This record gives sequence, C-alpha cells and structure tokens, in this order.
Amino acid sequence: MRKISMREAINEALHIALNSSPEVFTAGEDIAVYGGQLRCSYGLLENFGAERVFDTPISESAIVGLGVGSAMLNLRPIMELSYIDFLGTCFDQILNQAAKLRYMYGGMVNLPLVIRTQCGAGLGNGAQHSQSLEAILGHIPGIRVLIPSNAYDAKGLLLRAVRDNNPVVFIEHKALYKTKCHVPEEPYECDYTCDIKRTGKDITIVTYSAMVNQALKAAEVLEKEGVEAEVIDIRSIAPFEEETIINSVRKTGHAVVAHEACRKAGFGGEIAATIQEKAFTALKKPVLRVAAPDVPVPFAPILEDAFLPNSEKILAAVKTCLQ
Amino acid sequence: MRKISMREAINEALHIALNSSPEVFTAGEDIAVYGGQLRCSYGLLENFGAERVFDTPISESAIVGLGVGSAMLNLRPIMELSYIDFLGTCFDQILNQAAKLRYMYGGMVNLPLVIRTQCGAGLGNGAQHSQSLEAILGHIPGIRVLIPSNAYDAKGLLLRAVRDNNPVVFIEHKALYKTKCHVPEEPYECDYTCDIKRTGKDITIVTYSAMVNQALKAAEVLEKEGVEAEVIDIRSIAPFEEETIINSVRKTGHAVVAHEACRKAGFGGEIAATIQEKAFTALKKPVLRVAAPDVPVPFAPILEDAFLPNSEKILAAVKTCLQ
Amino acid sequence: MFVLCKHSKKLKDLPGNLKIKQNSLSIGIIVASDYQHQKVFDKTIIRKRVEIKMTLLSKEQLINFYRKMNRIRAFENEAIELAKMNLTRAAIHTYNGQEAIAVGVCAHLKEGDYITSTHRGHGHCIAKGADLERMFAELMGRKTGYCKGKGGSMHIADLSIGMLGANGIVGGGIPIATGAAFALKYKQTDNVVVCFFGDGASNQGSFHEALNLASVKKLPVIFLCENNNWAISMNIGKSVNIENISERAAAYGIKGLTVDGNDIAQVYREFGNCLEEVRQGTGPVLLEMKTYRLSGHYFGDNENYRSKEEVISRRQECPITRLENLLIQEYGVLPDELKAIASEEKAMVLEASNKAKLAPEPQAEDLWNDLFAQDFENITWQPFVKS
Amino acid sequence: MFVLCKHSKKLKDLPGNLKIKQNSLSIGIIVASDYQHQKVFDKTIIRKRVEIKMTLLSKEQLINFYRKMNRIRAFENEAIELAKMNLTRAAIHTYNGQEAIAVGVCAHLKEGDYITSTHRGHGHCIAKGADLERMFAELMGRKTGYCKGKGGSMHIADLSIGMLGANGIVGGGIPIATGAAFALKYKQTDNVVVCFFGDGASNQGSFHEALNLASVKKLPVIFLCENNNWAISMNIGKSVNIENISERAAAYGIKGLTVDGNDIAQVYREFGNCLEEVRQGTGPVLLEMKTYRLSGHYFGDNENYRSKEEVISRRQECPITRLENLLIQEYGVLPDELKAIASEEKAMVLEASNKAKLAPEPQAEDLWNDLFAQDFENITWQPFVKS
Ligand SMILES: Cc1ncc(C[n+]2csc(CCOP(=O)(O)OP(=O)(O)O)c2C)c(N)n1
Ligand SMILES: Cc1ncc(C[n+]2csc(CCOP(=O)(O)OP(=O)(O)O)c2C)c(N)n1
Ligand SMILES: [Mg+2]
Ligand SMILES: [Mg+2]
Repeated sequence: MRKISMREAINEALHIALNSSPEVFTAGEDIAVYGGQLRCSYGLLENFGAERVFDTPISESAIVGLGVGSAMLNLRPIMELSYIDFLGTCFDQILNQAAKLRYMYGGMVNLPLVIRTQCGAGLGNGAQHSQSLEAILGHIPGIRVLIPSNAYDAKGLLLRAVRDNNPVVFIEHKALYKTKCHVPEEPYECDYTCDIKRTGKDITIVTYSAMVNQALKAAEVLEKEGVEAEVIDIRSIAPFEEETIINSVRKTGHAVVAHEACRKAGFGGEIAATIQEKAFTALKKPVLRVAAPDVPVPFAPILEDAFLPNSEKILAAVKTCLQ
Repeated sequence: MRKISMREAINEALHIALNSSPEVFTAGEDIAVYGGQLRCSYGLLENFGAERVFDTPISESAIVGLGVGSAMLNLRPIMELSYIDFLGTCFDQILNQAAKLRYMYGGMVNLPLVIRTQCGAGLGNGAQHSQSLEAILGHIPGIRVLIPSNAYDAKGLLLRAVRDNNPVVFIEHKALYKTKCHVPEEPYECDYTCDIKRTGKDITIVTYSAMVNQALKAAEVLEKEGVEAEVIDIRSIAPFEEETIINSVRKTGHAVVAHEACRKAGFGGEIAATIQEKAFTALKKPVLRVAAPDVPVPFAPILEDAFLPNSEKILAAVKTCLQ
Repeated sequence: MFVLCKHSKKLKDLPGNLKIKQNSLSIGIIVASDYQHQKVFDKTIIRKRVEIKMTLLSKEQLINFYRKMNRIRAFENEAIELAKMNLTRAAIHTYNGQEAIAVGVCAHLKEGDYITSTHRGHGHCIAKGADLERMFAELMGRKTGYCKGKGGSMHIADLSIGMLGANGIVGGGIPIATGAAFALKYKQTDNVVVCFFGDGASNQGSFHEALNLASVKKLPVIFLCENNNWAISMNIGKSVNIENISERAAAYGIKGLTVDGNDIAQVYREFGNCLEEVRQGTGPVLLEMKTYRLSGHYFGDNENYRSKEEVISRRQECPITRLENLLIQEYGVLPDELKAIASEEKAMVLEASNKAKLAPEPQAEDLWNDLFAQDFENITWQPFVKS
Repeated sequence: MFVLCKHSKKLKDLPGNLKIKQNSLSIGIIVASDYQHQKVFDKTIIRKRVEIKMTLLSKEQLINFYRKMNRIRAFENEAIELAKMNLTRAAIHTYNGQEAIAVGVCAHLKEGDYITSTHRGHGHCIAKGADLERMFAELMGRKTGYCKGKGGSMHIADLSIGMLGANGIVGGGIPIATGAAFALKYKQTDNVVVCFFGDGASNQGSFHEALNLASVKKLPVIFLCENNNWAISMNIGKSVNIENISERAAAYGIKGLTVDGNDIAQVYREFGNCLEEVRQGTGPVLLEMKTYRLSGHYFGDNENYRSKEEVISRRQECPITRLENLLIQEYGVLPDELKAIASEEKAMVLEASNKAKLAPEPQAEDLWNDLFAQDFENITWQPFVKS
C-alpha cells in the first residue's frame, strides 16, 4: 500500500484535474514557477503549460474575481489563496460575489470555482499567517467549505470539489502537509459527509482538520483507560452533515467538540448547539468544547503551544465530561 | 419624558462626542455634506467643520485604515461603513490590523477606533445590502462588537465605545432607526452587559438588535397565555457577558435564542452552546434557535418575509420548547 | 483624445482640405494623437500631429440609437412611477442622462461578447437587449422576473444575451469582468467583455487589482468608466485629484481615453475603435466617458449636495436632446417623426410594465431554491502518469 | 528622474560649466526635470530642461551611513545564524542588498516622524534606531522582545522611536500609514510618515485606495516603494506592465519619482528633497527606489525562479560595496578603516544577539495579556446644545 503525504496527494489531485478537463486551470501567487507557497503545485507548469498554470500579481481580490468571472463562463478555475488569513484582502469576492451571485440571479449561473487555501498554527507564523477561519466561511450561505484531515481525503475531496458546480473553499492545514497515509494511485472521490475515524460507545469526539489526529491520540490513551471514544471527522463545514454525529451521540450520550479555531463563535458552537438540540434526551452531560482561546495566534513557541488545542486538552475535556 | 428615534439618539451621541474631545473626528462615504447614507450624521459638518467631519472616496480599506493609523497616534476616529456588507471590501483592516496590532505588538499600542455600521434586512435592499454579520466579527479576538436594540442603548453604548481604548464595531439595524424610546438629553453611558428587558420565570429568550422587539412582542402574547418569558438583550457580542443568561436559564429551565442572522455558525450557536454547557442540569429542554435560513437575503417582499425571523417564529419555538 | 467640432477652429496644423461640421455632435471629428495635454468639453487642446478621420453615421443608425435611448429613458421613468406606487422596494438608481453610453457601446457587441454592470444597471440591460417585461417583473419582485424576484433592481443578469449581471457592490464587478475576459481568451475566441462602472468605483481597490491583472495577462476587456460627476454626494473633484479617470490607464501600461459620453456618435465611434484593437488582442483599455447623472442618486434622493441650477444647466447636454437636435438639423428628420418614436417606445415600455404588474409573486417556499447547483459535472478522471 | 553620472556624457543641453564626477555613485548629480521619457540605470534620457545641483556629502556622513548599513547586514546575517540553530521560527526575510534605502531615508527623519514597515522590516527598524537586543529577543520569541514574544520577526514595532510596526500582510501597512499621516496633519504638526512597501505590494488594492485618499486629503506621507525586482518568485517584469512603479503617481495627481536605491547618496538627497516638500504640505509623494534582493525571499528559499548568475551579477551593485568603493576612491578612506567599522558593528550585533539568547521565554499565562487595553479614556461628556 502506497503511502504519500497530504502535499503529494493534493499535487496528484491537481495533476489529475488538469489532465482530465480542458476547462480546469489553476492560478495564484507563486504557484507556477515556484510550485506554490504551499508547495503543492510543483510540476503543474511543466506538465500543463503557462496558459493553464500561471502566477498572478499580489492582488487577492483580482485572483478570486478571476475565478468567479471565468467560472461564470464555464471554466473550472482552481485558485490558490496562499494563507486563509488573506480572506481579508478578497473577502468581498467570496462573501458578496461567489457565494451570492447564483441565488441573487435566480439560479441563472453556475460557479464551478475552487479556492484552495491553507490554515492553521503551530509553525510560528504569527497572528497574520496562522488563523483558522472556517467558521466565518461556514456562516456564508452559498459556498462549500471542505477541510480534510489527511492525504486520502484531501485527494478525494479535492477531485469532488473540482466536479462541483458551486464555489468551494478547500482548506488545508499547514501542519498536515507532511502527514502520510495510504492513498490509491487511481482517481477517486470522497463525499461531503462525516467520516467515523474510530468507533466507540462511551463518548463522541467531533472534530476536523489537524485536530483529528489529536483526537485519535486521545482516543488511544482513553482506550487504555477502558474508555471507548468514537472519533468523527466532519470533513465538510458546508454542507454540514449532522446525522452521523447525532446518531453517534444518541449512542454514547456524551460529546466533546474540538477544533483549532478560537472558541468564541467558532464552528464548535454550531456543532454543540446542534447536538444538544437533536440529541438532548440522549445527552448525559453537556457538550464540551475544546478550542483555542480568544486571542490572536502568538509567535513564541511556549505561547503558541499554550494557544493550541491538543490531545491532552481533548483528554481533559473527555474526562470532565465522563466524570 | 422625551422620546426620540434611534437615528436621533445616535446623531446626538455623535454631537456630544465631537463636542467633548478634540481627538474625536468622523469620516466615511457621504457622511458630511449628505448627512450620511444612514442619515445619522446630519448637522455634524455644520457644527464641527470639515477638518473633523469629512467625506471620503469609495474605498473602504482606506477608510478603516485611516481609522487604524490615526487611532495609533491617539486620535479617536469614528469611521462609518455604510453597510456591514462592505466588510467584504475592508476585511483585512479589521481582521488582521485593527483586531491584531495591539496583541501582535505586545500591548504597545492603543486603538481607540469606532467603526459605525448598519445591518439587517426587511427593507428590500437585496442580498448585498441586508446582511447580519455580527457572528463573523464575534469570532475575531481583539475587537468589541456592540449591537444596540433601541435608541437609549444606542446613545449610551456609542458614547462608551468612543471612550474605549480598543477598536469597536458598532452595528445599527436599519429597521430600528425610526423606532423611538425615552432618551435623556444629558450624556450617559451603557455597560457592555446583558440587559434584562422583561423578567419571567418560565422561559428565557436571548436575543439582540431588531429581534429584541420581536421577542418582546412574543412575550406579550405568551403572557396572555399564562407563560412568563424573560427577555434578555445581550447588546454586546464582544465582550459577551454570559452570567445574566446563565442565571436566567438556571431559573427558567428553558431557553430560546433568536437572531436575524443566518442560522448556521451564527452567534446563536455560541449562545446555545454556552447555555447547555453552563446550565445543563437546569435545562429541561434543548435550547432552540430562531434564525434566518441559510440563504442570501432575497428581494421580493414575500421571500424576505419568509426569510426574516419574527415574533411568530419566536413564539413557535417557545411553544415547542415548553411542550 | 477627441475634440468636439465646435472647438475645431482653435486648432493649428489642420490640413487645408478638412471640412468640419459645426454641429453640436461630433459627427465629423478630428482625431488627435500624440498629444501632451488634453481636456474634454469646452477646453482647448494642444497637440503635435493631427490626423483627420471622417465618419458619417447613417440616419437609420442614428434613429435606431434614438429609439433605444428613449426606451431606456421611458423604462426609468416608469420604474419611478412604480416606486411611487410602492410596487418596487428599496433604491431605484436611474440611468437618466447616460443613455448614449450604453446604447453606443452595446450597438457594437456581437454574439459571445459580454458586459458587466453596476447598481445603475437598467440602461446596460436594455441596450444589450434584455426583455423589458422580465426586468419590470424583477423590479417588482415577481416570480417571472429575471431573478425570480430574488435579486431586484440592482441584481439583474441575463447570460443568454451576454449580460453577466448588475452588482450592488461598488467595484465588485470589475474583477469578475476580468475573469470573464480571461475565459474568452482561454477559449481562444475573439470576444470581449465590456465592464461598466462609475467614477466612484475607480477609487476601489478592486479597480486597481483588476486593471493590473488584465494588463499583465493582456485580457480582452474594455473597462468603461461612466464618469457622471457624482458618486452619491461625492463630487468627482473631491474624490480624485486628476482631470480624467482615463489617466489611470498609465499606471497599468494600457491605453486610456476620455470621450464625451453624451455624444452618441462619439461614443459609438470611439468605442468601436477601441473594440477593434481589443478584439485583436492588444490587451485591455480604460475608456472614460464623461456624462452627467441628471436624476438623483436614487429615486427619493434629496440632492442636497448640488444646486438645482447645476442640474438645469447640465440638462442642456442631455444626450437625447443632443441627438434630437442633430437629427433635425443635420439629417432633416421632422420633430414629429421623433415624437412618434418616443411615443412608440413609451407605449412599449408601459405595456411591458402593465404585463409585469399582473405577474405572480414568488411563493415563500421559493426561498429555498436556487442557492446551489444540484449536479456535479460529468468529468471522467484521467490519471496523470508522470513521464 | 535622476541620472547616474556615468551616463552624463550622453546628455545634450548641459550648461558648459558643469563639473561631473565620474564615479560609480552620484555624489555629484544632474537633476533633470520636465522630462518626457525616462529610464534608470544604464539607459539614455531625453529631456528638455536640465538643471544642475551639486550636493556633496561629507565623509562623516557617509561613514555614518556605512556604519548603519553594516549594522543591518550584520543583524540579518546573525538572524540567519539563529535560524540555522533553530532559535528562530518561521520565515526570516532579510534586507540584504537594500540597506542604502532604510539608512538614507531614516537619516532625515526627526522626532515625531513615523515609519511603517513590512514583512521585510529589520532594516527599517535598525535604521530608525531600534534596540538590537530587543529585536533579537523578539526573533527568538523571548519575553524581553519588542512584542514580548507575541509578534516575531514580521511584527516588530517601537512607537517610542516612531516605528509604527512591521506587517505580515502585503500592502496592509499602506492605509495605516495614511491614517497616521492624517493624525499628524490633524494635529497641525509638520511631521511626516514614511510608508515602506515592496514592488509586489503596489499591486494590492490597499495601495490604490490609500494613495488616492492621501492625495485628496493632501496628507504628509511619502509612499516609499522598494522595488527589489522580485515578489517572492514573481519578477517585476511579469507583475506590472510599466517600467517604473513611480508612474502610478500620475493616477493620483501626485509627484512620482524613481531613484537608484543602491546609491546611498542619491537616496539621501532625493528623499531629502521630497521630504522638504511634503513637510511643507504639498501632499503625498510616491518615491520608488530601485534595488535588488540579494538573498532569498526568506531564509531557506530555494530561489528556483532566478539564476545564480543573475544574483552574482547584481552583487556588483550591492550598496555597501558601492559605498565602500566611493569612500576609498573619492574620500581617501583606507580599506582597513572600513573593515574596522564593519567589525565593530558585527561585534555589537553579536553582543546583542548573545544577550538576547539569554533572555527568558514568556510564560504560558502571558498568552492572555495584551489583547485589550483595560482602561477607558477620561473624557468628560459635554452636551451639545444646538443653536
Ligand atoms: C463597496 C461599496 N461601497 C459603497 C457602496 C454605496 N454606494 C452605492 S452607489 C455609490 C456611488 C457609486 O458611485 P459611482 O461609482 O460613480 O456610480 P454612480 O452611482 O455615479 O453610477 C455608493 C457609494 C456600495 N454599494 N458598495
Ligand atoms: C495579502 C498578502 N498576500 C500575499 C502574501 C504572501 N507574501 C509575503 S511576502 C510576498 C512578496 C512581497 O513582495 P514585495 O512587496 O515586492 O516585497 P519584498 O518581499 O520583495 O520585500 C508575498 C506574496 C502576504 N503576506 N500577504
Ligand atoms: Mg458616478
Ligand atoms: Mg519585492
């Protein structure tokens, strides 16, 4: 079984996408010659040429707008936003254009646009290059928001996103690029649904992106202590498939939600609110949230470590919950 | 007892602010000669002159940036963003600059900046001029987010915001501008805390902005049916004062959260998640959320009515909850 | 830069055999290139070389323009009537005074060309051939409207006629137009995009980013700035420190040009010249058309930022009046003929409006439709084998 | 536009009494105004009027510059050593090759003047007088660092010396600089803001919006574009379609100027001239300084986008080497004197680094500090009585 990293898996999906449809092109800052600030697009320029793989000036509104406008005319752009923090410089094109045009125009247009971007802390990039902003995107009706936790899903979700006729923001966590797992060579797709990473009967841990590995680590520790945790990777913020989660909590009666984003108004609030609403009678304890504190991401290792949720913090929450 | 509209109350607060501190100035699109697209800044140009009250070109990033930079040098800018939807065109200056500079610079700077803006649907302004985006702002550590529901609070919170040494986004609902209530002539301030608009022992309705009046309406109907609803206006998204809410739910055992923003990842999720976490044992039923559906704001009256939460929808949720 | 003929006598270096029409529209025009300083309207011109080009528009063409300009004006006036009757909601931004631009520009466009528009978009739609009844229905939020009542006045689109949509965000359409132009180039067509926007929009960051990107990618897009002197209450003299918005072209190394946007003949000709170049792949152009917003920013505007006298004096330059004068004075058209055309257009517009009034409203359940395309594209994934 | 002296022989119309120094730096310089076409470096110039201005910098001044430039270079080299030892984290963007700009510019600034900076901000900090130990401490995330370890390399600020902060968002500081300049004008000072940014940043929307706003408000800000040929892997030739970024000034009706940013004397003089004007209230200036980024975009960059030859050839124009040659050839300074200065600076830098290495790390609880100012301003509200 071939194991490759998430970076390699994404690169492979990009190659397959460009190879399969002449409507697909990809552009962004430093993606062609340099192979991407995220280092995911190496080889594309050489294999598909400068018409379909090109660098843009530093102007994120124009980059996303290039995607929106060309998607309206049936191309299938894959635009790269090197850091999700740069939502700041192109937010209108996402909030008011990509997400709204179809609805506002009464369903008249398709917008098969993918925006690949990178999120997350842990590498000392500081407050403006380390954010997790999926909740902000999740609050905007009209876009898909995908957030893979591993190489296999990254490849499968990205290919599905390219076939989607709606705008998709595809969020890659920087700390995951090097993580490896089994990834089939042939093309495949993943659904926009929850993935049960591990089954268990005592508690449900709902999470996504880099926190999935932390949750699995916590689950291993718990196992030794005789607690069977079910770990659910939601994979997709929008659409948000609730059923798997609700069914699980109905079974376990306990839930912990974990994400790296700041706690306040984070997507964990949505998940917890949904669980208590739909599985209230099954719940034996309140749903607890594990999240970053409500401060910007600090630079120093000690501070960033203190900032980041991890398996111990998940473990602690699980224990409080099961007390 | 003098009754004035929220528009008049805001205008009065702006006059007081400019009259009291030479560091205060105000700027934005069409605020001076025109008196504001929101019509809240009439008279300011005449009374305080073009150095302190001026129009800017249409360039929201530069407008907010003007606020950030001048606040760093100890002015107290009140910048106007005519619609909260235009967060799109200035998001970086809020997300990555106003909210982060102080922390990133180790507490070195104060940013006494107020950004006044307008939210909300109901007047047929369509998808790009009717949004409620407070949850997006509430997820960003480093800013205050205030959202008054009436003229009295608008005046008191705005004056407090101007004295705040941190960036404040002040969100005025367009449907509230004409609503009147008693507002003392003299200056006063309101705290960033919840306001219990009506006490009751059977259920807690947590809400803010335009939905406060809808909740109060629902409470009146409930009263006739023998149900005593407690209505809490949170007034401030950030800071978010939980205690009042938790105490209330501990008393009533039931809670409904209502806001006009879209449901998914809205601030209601945060409130519901907090309530179930901190008042779990008191809760007899799940916290229910009343919110707009997850679609852009439509134009036609019938569609916009269907979109908007209102007293009937709150009533329905309360009844489901109390069933 | 193009000169109104009435100033032609001030020019030196004119070839002797030049016959210049002295009417109020530049039907005969002097083309000045390699100039150093330039002004439009009633200012002098200094230049080095002067080249002469005579273009005569046929009576039929001009009458056709007159017809369309009246159609737009009648539409807007009727829209205001609907607003007064509370059949529309929120702001109606009328195009009164700017009709020559949409009509002169769109007359050139062919199948496969696209336009993008703004909050002030009715004129662009009509000039591009939109259905009036569906437009009115949209203004009134009816199910038969262009957007099924979901969009309203500021958000009309009709991809079937090449209209990519109006946009309520000032400057929001400029990057989108650029993206559409990219698609046209990518598909190796000779089609173009015309991106309409206002003087106010030219101060948005999106303008800058899009023009630069279009320039470095040599995209087939004409950035068409309708400089109508005002951005709500902001006078152009206060929002920029330059004489002509077209001067901004230099920042991107592209061609920039300012023309009199109230002169349909000039609009038609100069846009045509730009279009020819852009179709040939020379990259984008920034084309400024000076005009004047004759009505309020929206219906209901108190217009406290400008004097009645200013508006009255600018009415003299109304593009419809100017075309009327030209047709009567130079082409021998009888005033009654023109009145008849105007009445025909008005009648057609009213009929469309009346039909639209009868159209059904959407149903509450429609709220949930049209957000997402339900299907996935049918692509067969081809593994990429690295060599 | 300013011409390097070595090209002066190509000029016509030169007054006869002009004495031009033929060295590699423009210590004696020809000031050409009212030009039509312009190139920097080794291209010819066409102009109409030529005006001569001789400025001779004293040896002391130049030596002082040399000292500071070496300090910056030594700082960056030491920063890379720290990176190699894993004492720093994430990207370190060094200023190597651009030292003449920060030094030449900041030498002019006085108390109350401010600068804003970018991700490549160490040079600006040092030139403005920042404390090296606190800088190193910040790079290593120590509690004694400028930001108490919360910011890191990209986010150093020191308001006490007029440094408003580095910024990790490309173009993010430009509107902030404009706001600071507004404050200085509002307070009726004659102070200015210098806003540093790169060639790449000039394509951001924020650049456009801020320059336009600064222009219409006539704010005392010098927009200083360090055009170092690259924006990560994007060559300036591909990111814009113009020769000089300064040409963008025309879009805002402000003065634009391009100078050789590797020539400390030219930087000093031309910035000084601009500053004088801006202090007098003439409004903003866009001043482009051409330079070259000698090291990778950040430490660890594979630099696959440019050839080694290119970098080697550009090393000839390293501003430190050029100043060295000048001091030796024209001012009779001995090479050993210069070496001594360089060593002194290096030693000072190393000492600061070593001290910083010993500084304590922050504690986990510090995470919660510094987000909000806790106090409210003491303002006594004065009711406004309408007359
Ligand atoms: C991003 C954004 N900022 C502000 C507005 C509010 N607004 C609507 S129209 C307008 C004026 C636009 O002026 P211009 O571009 O000249 O177009 P005109 O109205 O003159 O046709 C403004 C400020 C908006 N809709 N979007
Ligand atoms: C808004 C934004 N977009 C992209 C980046 C990523 N980025 C960091 S530095 C850089 C290149 C900047 O080039 P330039 O402005 O020329 O400055 P230089 O690095 O040459 O000093 C890029 C693209 C960023 N930090 N912020
Ligand atoms: Mg205008
Ligand atoms: Mg650069």
